[in-house]
Amino acid sequence: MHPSDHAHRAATLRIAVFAGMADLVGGRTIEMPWSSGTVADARGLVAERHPAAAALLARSAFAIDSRYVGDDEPLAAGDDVAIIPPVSGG
Amino acid sequence: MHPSDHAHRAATLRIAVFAGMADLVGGRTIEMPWSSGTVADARGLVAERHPAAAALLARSAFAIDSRYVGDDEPLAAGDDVAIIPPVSGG
Amino acid sequence: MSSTGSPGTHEALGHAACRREPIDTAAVLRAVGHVAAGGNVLFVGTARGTTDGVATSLLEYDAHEPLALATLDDLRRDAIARFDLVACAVVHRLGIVPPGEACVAVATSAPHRAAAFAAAEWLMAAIKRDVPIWKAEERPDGRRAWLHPESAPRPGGRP
Amino acid sequence: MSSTGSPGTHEALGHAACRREPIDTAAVLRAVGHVAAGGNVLFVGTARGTTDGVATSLLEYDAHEPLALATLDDLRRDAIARFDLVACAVVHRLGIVPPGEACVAVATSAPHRAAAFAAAEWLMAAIKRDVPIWKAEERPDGRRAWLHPESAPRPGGRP
Repeated sequence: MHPSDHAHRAATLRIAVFAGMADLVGGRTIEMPWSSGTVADARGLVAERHPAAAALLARSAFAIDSRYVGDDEPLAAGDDVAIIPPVSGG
Repeated sequence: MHPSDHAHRAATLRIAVFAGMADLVGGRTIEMPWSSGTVADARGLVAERHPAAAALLARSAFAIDSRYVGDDEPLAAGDDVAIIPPVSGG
Repeated sequence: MSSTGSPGTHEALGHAACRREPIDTAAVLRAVGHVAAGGNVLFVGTARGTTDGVATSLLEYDAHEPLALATLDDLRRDAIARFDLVACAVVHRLGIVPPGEACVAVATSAPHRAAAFAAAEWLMAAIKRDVPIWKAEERPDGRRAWLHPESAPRPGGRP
Repeated sequence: MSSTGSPGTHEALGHAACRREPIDTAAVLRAVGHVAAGGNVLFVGTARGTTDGVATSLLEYDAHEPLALATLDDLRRDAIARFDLVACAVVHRLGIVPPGEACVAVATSAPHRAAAFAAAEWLMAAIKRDVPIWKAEERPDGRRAWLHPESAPRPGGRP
């Protein structure tokens, strides 16, 4: 069951995406209806909506407010969330 | 016997010196009467004339025309001779 | 190289930045100059015209800017502490970078040269491993490919 | 960093020099810029204000200039060959050097950064070991001491 399924008044979760992930999802922000849930829940939703991005997503981390978070971390609509794929700077 | 002792008409050997060696011999050029001989002969003469420089001289190399030479190398008056003490550049 | 600050302010000397304009590499080097430092190293990574024999018309860099800047500054301070540096500065370019221009510049200074060299090498490896910045290479045919190396770990191992 | 020359001219890229004026370190780095190079390292050795806790009011460098220049250029070419560099440049200051100013600048460029770092470190060690240049440190009391390290071998081991 998706966290959004039992939301009577679903808010929106906005996730910033970059680089190859932005190409795969067709934009620099993913917007999904969201009431509550964890990073793991958000991963599942993103993979379902953007199957082409699933493989890269599995190798990516999540960050909230410029802090890396694990899959158990709760996410709230309004959080500053980002997906961080493997890096290639320098 | 010094090479210069049996020179009927002694020419002059000029040796360029640098850094601490110049301080020890009191100038940037050593001039000595010279007819013929080797680097070893020149070492002996310099040490005799400048005893304070003998220790540093023993740790120094000779160069002719910007080429390092060994103690057996013949030296002629007019050669571009230099004494190269241990280096400290960089 | 000018003297800046006093010995007590070492930890703060230098800076971390991301820029969308060309990097002034001489300014990055000047930022670490100090009379207490005898060894100064500047590394500049530039966009090559070819990679593995394939021509590259340009590079593009994308970033999570707040996290990238915070990570660059953390790594800069780590380098100062690990290698007992006098100062350390790092600037990363973002956006389009034509061949020959600087993508990243790292400067370190230390009393002696060994620490300055070791710190600059360590910092470059750490930047490539830990900072949320991504590079795309555009080929002359217009194809642009973002690099997300298969060999790289999932980011965040170093929070 | 600008593109200079063609790939076939790698051996000749860069230069060796001794100068009695302040070193333009940015120009030394520019001299090794090339689109074939992605890694560029500039090392700058600067006159420290103190050495082993003793204040140094200034440094002075003396040299056998023709032999120093020839040795610097030999070492520069050695570095290019040993580390497969794109380019290498080296400039040594002579005469009086006030604290904070550059005594020596070495720049290397290579396709990747590891070779550029390794070559710059190797070249600095080689310069300190092989080039007939001497340093004097002047203390605030006016005493000036030329350095001829006891641990150094007699010069010329590397003709």
